[in-house]
Amino acid sequence: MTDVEEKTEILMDHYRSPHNYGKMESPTAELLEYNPVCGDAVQMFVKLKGNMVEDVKFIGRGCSISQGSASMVTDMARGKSVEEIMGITPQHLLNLIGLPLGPSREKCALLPLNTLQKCLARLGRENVKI
Amino acid sequence: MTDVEEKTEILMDHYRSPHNYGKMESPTAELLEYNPVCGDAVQMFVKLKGNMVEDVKFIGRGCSISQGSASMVTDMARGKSVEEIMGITPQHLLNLIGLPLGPSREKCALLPLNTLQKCLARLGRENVKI
Amino acid sequence: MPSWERIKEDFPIFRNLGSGYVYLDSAATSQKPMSVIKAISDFYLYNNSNVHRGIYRLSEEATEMYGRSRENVSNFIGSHDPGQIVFVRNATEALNLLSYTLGWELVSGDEILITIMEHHSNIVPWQFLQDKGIKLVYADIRPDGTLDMDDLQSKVSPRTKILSVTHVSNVLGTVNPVREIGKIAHDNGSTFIVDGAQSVPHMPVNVETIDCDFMAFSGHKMLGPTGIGVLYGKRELLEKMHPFMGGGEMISEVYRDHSTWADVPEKFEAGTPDIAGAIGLSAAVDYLRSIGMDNVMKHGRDLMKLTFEMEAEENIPGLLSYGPRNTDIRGPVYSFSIGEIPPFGVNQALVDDGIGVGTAIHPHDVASSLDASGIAVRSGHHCAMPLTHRLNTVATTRASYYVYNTEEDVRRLFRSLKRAAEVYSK
Amino acid sequence: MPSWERIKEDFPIFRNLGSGYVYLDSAATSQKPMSVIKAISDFYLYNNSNVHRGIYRLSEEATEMYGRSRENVSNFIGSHDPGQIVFVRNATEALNLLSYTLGWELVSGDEILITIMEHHSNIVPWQFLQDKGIKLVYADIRPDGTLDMDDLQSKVSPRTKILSVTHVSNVLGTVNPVREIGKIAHDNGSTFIVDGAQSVPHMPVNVETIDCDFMAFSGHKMLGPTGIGVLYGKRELLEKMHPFMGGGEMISEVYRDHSTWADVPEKFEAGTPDIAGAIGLSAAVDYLRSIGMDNVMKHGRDLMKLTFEMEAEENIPGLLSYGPRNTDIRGPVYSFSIGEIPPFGVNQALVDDGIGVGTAIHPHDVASSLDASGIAVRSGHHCAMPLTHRLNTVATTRASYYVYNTEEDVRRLFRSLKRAAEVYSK
Ligand SMILES: Cc1ncc(COP(=O)(O)O)c(C=O)c1O
Ligand SMILES: Cc1ncc(COP(=O)(O)O)c(C=O)c1O
Repeated sequence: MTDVEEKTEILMDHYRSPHNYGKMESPTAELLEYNPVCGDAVQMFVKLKGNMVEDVKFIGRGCSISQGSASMVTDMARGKSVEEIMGITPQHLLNLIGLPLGPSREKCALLPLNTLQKCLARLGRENVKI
Repeated sequence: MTDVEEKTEILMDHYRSPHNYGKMESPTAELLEYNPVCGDAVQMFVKLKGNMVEDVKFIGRGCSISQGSASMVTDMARGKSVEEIMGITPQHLLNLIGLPLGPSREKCALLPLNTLQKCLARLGRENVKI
Repeated sequence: MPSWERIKEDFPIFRNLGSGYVYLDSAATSQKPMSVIKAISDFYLYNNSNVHRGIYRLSEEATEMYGRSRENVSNFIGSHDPGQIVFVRNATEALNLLSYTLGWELVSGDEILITIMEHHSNIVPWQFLQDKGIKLVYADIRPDGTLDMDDLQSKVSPRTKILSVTHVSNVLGTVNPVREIGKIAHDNGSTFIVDGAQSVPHMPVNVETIDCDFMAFSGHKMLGPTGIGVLYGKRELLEKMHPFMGGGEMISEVYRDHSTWADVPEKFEAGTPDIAGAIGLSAAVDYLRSIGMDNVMKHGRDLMKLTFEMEAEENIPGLLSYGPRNTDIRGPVYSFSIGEIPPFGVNQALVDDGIGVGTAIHPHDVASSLDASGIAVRSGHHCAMPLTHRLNTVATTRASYYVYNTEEDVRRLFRSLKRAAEVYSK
Repeated sequence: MPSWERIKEDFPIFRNLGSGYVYLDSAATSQKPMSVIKAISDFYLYNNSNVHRGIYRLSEEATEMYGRSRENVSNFIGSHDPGQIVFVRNATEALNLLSYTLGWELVSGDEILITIMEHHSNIVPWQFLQDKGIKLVYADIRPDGTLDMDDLQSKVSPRTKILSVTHVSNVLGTVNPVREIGKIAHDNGSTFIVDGAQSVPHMPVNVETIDCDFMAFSGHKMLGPTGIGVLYGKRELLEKMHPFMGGGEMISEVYRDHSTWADVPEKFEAGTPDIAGAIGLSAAVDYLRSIGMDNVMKHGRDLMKLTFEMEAEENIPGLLSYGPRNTDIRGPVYSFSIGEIPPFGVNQALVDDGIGVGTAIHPHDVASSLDASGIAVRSGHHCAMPLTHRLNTVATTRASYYVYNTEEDVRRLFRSLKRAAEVYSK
């Protein structure tokens, strides 16, 4: 199995059996973002304990890249501090996915990370005690 | 001497020593036409006797093609009937000049013929007895 | 009938990409035969200079070549007068030219009637006029993907100043009855515009038979280069219109406070034109003519017939394709979904019943998966969002055919689709 | 310093036309090096497909090549952000884009200040706005052919909303002090536009040093293909502006009654762009960079110096040339008359003092005569009628130089001019 095939398998596993899928009761914050052009949509739910992400879940619809990436992003986020999550670069996520995505599909891959970061940034802005 | 060289000589002779150059006293009709883009200008004077061109003269300014052509056109017109002159085609004049003129310079070559024909056409329209 | 395998050899990109490469995105842009590529190079190698007013040999030659290209395109679409051919960048510019110049004459309350199957290029330029109080009206389609002529007829009114329709839909493949629509427009005193971007490349088109007032199309979709397109317009209309862009070439005289215009078509060609592009387009026209547009059309229909056969044969779960099944009124465009993916909007909520929508496979995944098998298809809204929404989806996958496609290409498409459906099904 | 004889060999047209051919019309359009011709062919041979949204490899490659071309052009003119580079057909379209989009914001009484030395492309688009009550004001030139800065300064007023000037005159060769003019514009709160059609090809140009708000130029005058040009604009201004043309690629979303726009620069690129043209332009930029723009500029100045020397040496009767003699503020453009040929207008009468005007030789005759010796020059108003009239003439002959011209070309020009003057003198 080549590296790309392996990475494809990993992403497809996330897509077919996503981790952290489902709504969350009374999250600290939640946000729904979507791309009207392709219909990809991701809703992120975060529960914070102090500054740490205690729990994170998502629901969504869309292509394998956007949904597989959402599953991977939630895995990655759990247990991290808000600052750590805000510091995750798009390139870091793309490397984790590890597939040669063209510019169009990079947008799909980045939607979940953008949604999560926006969600947390908004928390900060709204001066919610975190 | 090639044919083109010979034709060039003929045209240049007309340009340097134009035939029928000068104003005419009390012509039957006269008309000034010019091309504002290159400044070529030709004024034609015609004296008719009945339906025949008894005399034709011109004055003008411009390039060798427009002025040489004016000289040739006046030579050609003298003694012809109005109908005959109206029947001269642009191609006939271009053949007479006999030089490979590009589309830009064809305009120069045809200005005198156009002026003469317009001048005569106007006569007809204005119902001047001819 | 020409040999389509032989014809494919005229397109050097297939040699270079590997003979197994299946290009099914000609509705977006076509590949180019060697004769077109060579016509462009040759211009730069032997004839390059600016057109108009140059009185040296090289410039006169270039001017003549540019003029002959115009004549050639004029003949190709059955226009008797090359002065009716305006060279623009693409169909989009042609339609914008019309929206600006015809728009000057419109007033609040006037209506422009288009159809729901239009490409964005025949929608957005007209939307620009809404600020002036001009109303944009859409004729609907029938369930089979054909234009609803009753609906169209019912939306024609004395306020309808312009009726602008696509000849062939770039999503549904529907060939619209433009002669009939033109008659409706003219009976109503409306200006009739045809977007020929998907028809001129694929079937014999005669603007005088259609009796349209204007037609727009792009060179790059008909084997020609990028950067060149055409606006056909009836001479008397072009002559009446205000120019679109101002500058060199399009003027007769310029004074400090006013200018006079050159004759049509130059009046609409401001600045140095895409000379090499026009010459390349002319070479494309020659190439198409050498095949024969009847043959080009027949080949497209044959591939569509095979497509419908393969569709039935492979019977891919959830596969839903759009547009009329009658290949006599169908361009070589095949759009489909695997499972339903309705649009998602600002007021909607996501449900947590699992990823995706039912067993749907997103068109992006379909396209990526086909790409991995060396098959190029397009996925998305195909620059026709209102239609895509009308079909109650957010995106489709589209395979489109042209002269270099073969029956084997169609078979490979369906074999690969079947595999993709298995891989992505959950 | 590069070998200019060697450089000429990169331009295959000179091999094909015969090495004796002297092309002196680069201000109209330049010849193309092999690398540019090959970049265009190669795109069609290996990479051709449409850009944006395609998610198959070929389309992604084409999109990337198109984007890299944009970056390359951006770097070339010193813009730090490729989003500030809009691909258009030519300088003319760039200026029309501005006249339409900036024009939307102008109201009756507003003024646009240009100069009398503008090309029609920087005049006519602004004249279109006169219907709205907008006034077009012209800054004059000094007797030496430089811009009259005092006159310009005196014509700047609170009503001056736009100041648009050419960087280098295509007739006089004058290099205008654009940094200084930009300061005047910005101190006055006016938008500052530079027509770089004759500067970007011939000298190092840095839009951020100049601090212009917009700059327009054409690919075909800088060794690139026809059909591609550039509008540079400051990002924050482009973002605020209404789009110019509507259609595919320039939208984000389209609904029946409204649309949202793509980000800049795509917002201004409606429809399929001239992809091959942009790639060809990028190859031209690479080629110019390999010579070095300082060297390109120096070569132009050297040829101008030789021109002035030859002019003095040959001392052709009646020869009158235009523009500044200081080659530090002079592009490689040499316009001249032989004898005076004042404009002829509707209210004038012809005099019968012999043909022609004194001993003048009409520029058309000069050009034809030079053409017969294999020298291509342009004659006419050079798309600058107001300037031509300001110089009290109706037409001039223009020789213009570029990287493939040599000192021998200049010498041949003057030898042939001398002969022409003898043949046509009476
Ligand atoms: C100063 C100047 N501006 C604008 C233009 C127009 O260029 P284009 O015809 O490529 O649009 C030219 C070229 O003729 C020019 O010299
Ligand atoms: C029906 C239709 N109209 C207009 C266009 C726009 O063509 P272009 O992008 O070449 O301007 C297209 C191509 O996408 C099309 O399919």
